[in-house]
Amino acid sequence: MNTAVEIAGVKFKNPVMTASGTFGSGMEYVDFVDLNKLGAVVTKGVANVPWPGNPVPRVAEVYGGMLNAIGLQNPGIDVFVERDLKFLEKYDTEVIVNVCGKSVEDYLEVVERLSDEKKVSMLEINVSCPNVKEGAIAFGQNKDALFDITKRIKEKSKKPIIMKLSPNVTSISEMAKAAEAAGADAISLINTITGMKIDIYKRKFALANRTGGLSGPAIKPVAVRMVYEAAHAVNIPIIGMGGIANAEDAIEFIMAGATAIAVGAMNFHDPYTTEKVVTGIEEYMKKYGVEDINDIRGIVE
Amino acid sequence: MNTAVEIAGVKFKNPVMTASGTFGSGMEYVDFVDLNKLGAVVTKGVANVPWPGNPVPRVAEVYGGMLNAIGLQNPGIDVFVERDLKFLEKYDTEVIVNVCGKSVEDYLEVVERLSDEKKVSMLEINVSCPNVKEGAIAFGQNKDALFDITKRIKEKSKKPIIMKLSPNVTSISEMAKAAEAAGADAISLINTITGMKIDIYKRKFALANRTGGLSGPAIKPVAVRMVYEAAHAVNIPIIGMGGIANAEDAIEFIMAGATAIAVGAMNFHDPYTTEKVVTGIEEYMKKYGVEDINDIRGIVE
Amino acid sequence: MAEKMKKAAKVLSQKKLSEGIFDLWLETEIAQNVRPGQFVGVYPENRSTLLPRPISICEVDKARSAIRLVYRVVGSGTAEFSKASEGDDLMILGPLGNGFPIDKAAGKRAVVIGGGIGVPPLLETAKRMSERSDAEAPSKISAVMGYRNSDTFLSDEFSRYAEMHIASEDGSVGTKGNVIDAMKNDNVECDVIFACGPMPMLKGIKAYAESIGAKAYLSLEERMACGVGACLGCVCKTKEVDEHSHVHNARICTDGPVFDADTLDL
Amino acid sequence: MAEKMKKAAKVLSQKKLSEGIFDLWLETEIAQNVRPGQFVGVYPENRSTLLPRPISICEVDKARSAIRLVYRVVGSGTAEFSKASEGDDLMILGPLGNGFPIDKAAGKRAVVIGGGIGVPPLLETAKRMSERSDAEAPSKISAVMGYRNSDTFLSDEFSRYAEMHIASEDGSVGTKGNVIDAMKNDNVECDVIFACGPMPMLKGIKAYAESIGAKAYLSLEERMACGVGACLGCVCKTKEVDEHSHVHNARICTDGPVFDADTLDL
Ligand SMILES: Cc1cc2nc3c(=O)[nH]c(=O)nc-3n(C[C@H](O)[C@H](O)[C@H](O)COP(=O)(O)OP(=O)(O)OC[C@H]3O[C@@H](n4cnc5c(N)ncnc54)[C@H](O)[C@@H]3O)c2cc1C
Ligand SMILES: Cc1cc2nc3c(=O)[nH]c(=O)nc-3n(C[C@H](O)[C@H](O)[C@H](O)COP(=O)(O)OP(=O)(O)OC[C@H]3O[C@@H](n4cnc5c(N)ncnc54)[C@H](O)[C@@H]3O)c2cc1C
Ligand SMILES: Cc1cc2nc3c(=O)[nH]c(=O)nc-3n(C[C@H](O)[C@H](O)[C@H](O)COP(=O)(O)O)c2cc1C
Ligand SMILES: Cc1cc2nc3c(=O)[nH]c(=O)nc-3n(C[C@H](O)[C@H](O)[C@H](O)COP(=O)(O)O)c2cc1C
Ligand code: FES
Ligand code: FES
Repeated sequence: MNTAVEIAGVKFKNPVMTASGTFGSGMEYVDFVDLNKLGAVVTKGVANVPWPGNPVPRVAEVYGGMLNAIGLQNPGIDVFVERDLKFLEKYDTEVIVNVCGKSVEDYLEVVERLSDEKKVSMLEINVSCPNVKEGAIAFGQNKDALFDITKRIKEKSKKPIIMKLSPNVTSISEMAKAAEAAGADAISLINTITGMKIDIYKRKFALANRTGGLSGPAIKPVAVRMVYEAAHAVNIPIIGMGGIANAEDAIEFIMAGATAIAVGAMNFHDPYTTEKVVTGIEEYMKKYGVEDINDIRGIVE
Repeated sequence: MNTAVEIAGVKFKNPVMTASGTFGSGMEYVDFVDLNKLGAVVTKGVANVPWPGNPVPRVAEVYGGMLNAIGLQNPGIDVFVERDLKFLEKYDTEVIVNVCGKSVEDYLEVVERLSDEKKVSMLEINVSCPNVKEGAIAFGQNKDALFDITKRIKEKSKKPIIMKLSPNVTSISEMAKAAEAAGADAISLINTITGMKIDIYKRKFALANRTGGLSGPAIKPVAVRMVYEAAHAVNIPIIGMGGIANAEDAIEFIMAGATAIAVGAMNFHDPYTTEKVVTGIEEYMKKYGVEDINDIRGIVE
Repeated sequence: MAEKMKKAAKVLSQKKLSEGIFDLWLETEIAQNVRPGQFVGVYPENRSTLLPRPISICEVDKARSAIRLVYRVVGSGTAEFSKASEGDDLMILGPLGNGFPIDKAAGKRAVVIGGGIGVPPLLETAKRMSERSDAEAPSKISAVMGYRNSDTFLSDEFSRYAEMHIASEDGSVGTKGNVIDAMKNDNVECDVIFACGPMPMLKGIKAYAESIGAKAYLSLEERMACGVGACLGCVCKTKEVDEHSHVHNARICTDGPVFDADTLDL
Repeated sequence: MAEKMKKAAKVLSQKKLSEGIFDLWLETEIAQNVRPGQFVGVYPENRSTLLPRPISICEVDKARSAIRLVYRVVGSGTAEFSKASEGDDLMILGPLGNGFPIDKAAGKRAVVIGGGIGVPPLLETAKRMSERSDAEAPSKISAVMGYRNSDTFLSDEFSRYAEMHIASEDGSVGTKGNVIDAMKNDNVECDVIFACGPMPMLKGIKAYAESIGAKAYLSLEERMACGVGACLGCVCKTKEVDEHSHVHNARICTDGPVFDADTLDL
């Protein structure tokens, strides 16, 4: 039975990853999960310099999910390399570093800084965070800007590049095509969908930032649809995410066309989720006679 | 205490409406709800001729909501006027007719046909149904097309026009502005968000149409955010909907900027929802000393 | 037609009938006005699942104001219901649908045919026919029940009201094969059929009825959202333009679930 | 630090302590390794709400392997918990956070201060200090509890471990006013403060502690998602660049909930 998948020449022992920003750098989940069991750890977004993020409240629970407006708080690339990457070196799992920035130059600085880090398998470029005012999302909602930043990053990066797409667009196919045309090695989707919650008793927004990104099971049907559309629009591999809670959800994304999948908000509901998804996929394969996980990718047409 | 609201000169006894397509023409809910208590009955989309709709399965349950791909099955405008409109004449409530079409001409035919129908207070133009291949959604995802169809309908219609917007767009503000610029009297949002569900055991799409529109509590945060954005982009009134299950949800939409609200999928969970929302709003107003429902509209800035 | 309502119903009893199949009695005023073949929508408590689960009424006990549901556990909703026990409340919506037109069987040889989890609604159907006064009663009532194997749940109860015939896929009980095989094999006399079960069975019955010149009334299944005819989610294809929809579609939840086979385009 | 886990905990008992406030004992192995001021995340069953509810550990009974939670019903999660009864399971995540550094009170005059639903975690704090051997024990333990009115839940239990002082907003018990008013009014001797309660109270305590040259350790609250330091949802502002975040932010769930007041920018 084979659960290994390959993306841009990188081999992952299974298709299960952590969704950026929901798993720290893995450190916070070692009491619950054996990181060696995961296909990859995808780290929280990191910028060229430390970012303080948004004011609190930054998170709010909603029906079947949550809103977040963390605002990409991060300690900056130097601390990240010294501490988080060093921590991850102990583990036999692939590491994908999620990169954020306010300008193309910000992104390029981080990309170059990571190009020679051995432990880093791929870079995931976050051009889709709805919670920071400058940059970021702008690249993710305009196909020309997306093409441009992808191209510039590809020129500089020695690591394969995953472009992380925003669902807050009219056509995900067009965005996926733009990323592919500019040379992206893979795409990941979906980032959060912009939402809002109002406390009618306090007459205030639940989040200091007013809007936040919706994630969790509530968004799964939208995510599956976008993975399917993207898979039919491009030939590069897709990493699917959005509301994955268990192995069945993971397989749904794979059948829609994803090569790998990531678990996000559901880590908060059950910190064991990622490992359970790994085991659950194996059980499904055994039970239904799937020899190779790659055989069911995109099987529902 | 005043719960009445006004949109384009039409006075509604309260802000609670039914979301098109979830309440038939009211007939199917008379065992549960006194239609006289509602602000308005918004009918299922009607076209110039009967439409058979999509193959089954047309509905699928998902976490916190459902997908539908009815495909705008309807008996055509003639039967609608003879039967449904006649039925509604018995009730002391405003009637908003939801209009669909495949071409601008289709829409215009229905609009003209209804222009002299006394019982019809307003027309809601559905340019956002994601479940029909031709027309419809195309108008709702391109601001020039939206402007054009709105303008042409306004030229012909003797009734005030509500443009119903699709959430499947990059910028809801731009779409709202286009509708306003073309003369729309009001806008309503959101229609469903395109989603997909795959049955991993049958290896089939849950819906024959593959994709369907996501509705229910799962989409509420997205809907509230879009109502807020639209309310800050235009000066025409907004009818808000998306996952409303109770009076608290309704008030959340009103505080985000909606003049009226509509209950959709939650009618299926609880057929009494609309009336309960009417009562619940009154209770909230009493308890928190709100004299006029119009006083809390858009109060959270 | 009885007024529809959504109300809490009290669990009077629940027991496991056979592997994965549960037998539930609910106290509800809906019981006072039910026709055989009608169904209710049962709502899970689990707040992530919002739609009612359509379940046929298997039997009615007016005296206790009770209805009986017999259902198979297939997903999260039915799994939850199976855990309810005496005294618990379940929210139900009903009565829904039209039911079997048993008056069409007056003086005729009636056959109720059930396949798998389509068996339950035919119990009340057979019972009601058997209780009719002579003038309205069928001249004969037969029951043909199709099962996968020897787990012939409910079949013993049918024998009170009808002449029993069984088909099993594995041949462990009755005729090996499907319900049509059993009909042929046992020479079941037949003018009017009332049937519920999987689509291939219903298609077979429609063809068989045509071939022997019998009338067939078929109870269909489809995914539902509202259950009351408003959403147009649950349609089936009709031969002629349907009176309500004005297209070749009828709503199973409201115009059905039982249809005259002649009107259907299966 | 004790390993974190998510596990089912059995309800040993639950009772209503006063209006809207519940007193719950849970059997869990987490009890073996808990520090006062730590908390757990309690998960509602309701599947539309997915995040754990942070609730402080009010008391620990190692012998029974049990922790006590005292909480106010404010929303759907706590409403659900309040319905749990003996033998039920609740899923909990813990132990979370750092807890109060009671060793800082060795030989000093310690004051535990609680406001409203901030009172519970100080019970175990006072108890642990009172149980310390002479060398590590505070020279004196006082408790100052602030309430809205005469509903002074838990205060009787504090008097076992500490000299009691009460403030009530409406003046019905103790000093009319807030906890600082009570401290001043009763001349509470104070070198080290451990406090939990609403933000205005904590701000007041920080200022008061500075004014009298006492140390204060404050337990903060914020909306949380993960509870384990991963999501960066629950931060508070720090005076200096935080060691973990490298910005002026610390994670309340992991670096707190208890902070040295001097390090905070409230
Ligand atoms: C008119 C009618 C009468 C029925 N009578 C019975 C009966 O007497 N006994 C019995 O065991 N079953 C009956 N069924 C099937 C029953 O409705 C489904 O098994 C049940 O809805 C499954 O719910 P779940 O939550 O366990 O499954 P899930 O698969 O978790 O349900 C997910 C969604 O799909 C729907 N769904 C799943 N299977 C079906 C199905 N076969 N038909 C319609 N909707 C489905 C559910 O209602 C729910 O909305 C009937 C169906 C219909 C339409
Ligand atoms: C470290 C810490 C310790 C706490 N200890 C206690 C305690 O011992 N006793 C007690 O009664 N309460 C305590 N609280 C507050 C308690 O967490 C909330 O009252 C509870 O989460 C409300 O949940 P709900 O589902 O009933 O309310 P809802 O309003 O329905 O909850 C919706 C969401 O908001 C969150 N939320 C609501 N209020 C708060 C709040 N005040 N703080 C953080 N999150 C909140 C919930 O966790 C949930 O995610 C503590 C909070 C923190 C952060
Ligand atoms: C608290 C939180 C923080 C996140 N931070 C990031 C981030 O730093 N970079 C990024 O690309 N995505 C970030 N995301 C988005 C997730 O990686 C993921 O795309 C999204 O949450 C959808 O998956 P889910 O529904 O499984 O959570 C964050 C999500 C959450 C909930
Ligand atoms: C079964 C179904 C049918 C619908 N049909 C229509 C329609 O005919 N015209 C239309 O404009 N919107 C239609 N809608 C969209 C709803 O009116 C509403 O915009 C959407 O469902 C979001 O609201 P909700 O989450 O409360 O359901 C339909 C929705 C559902 C669930
Ligand atoms: S389920 Fe809505 S029309 Fe039948
Ligand atoms: S709640 Fe996630 S970091 Fe504290």
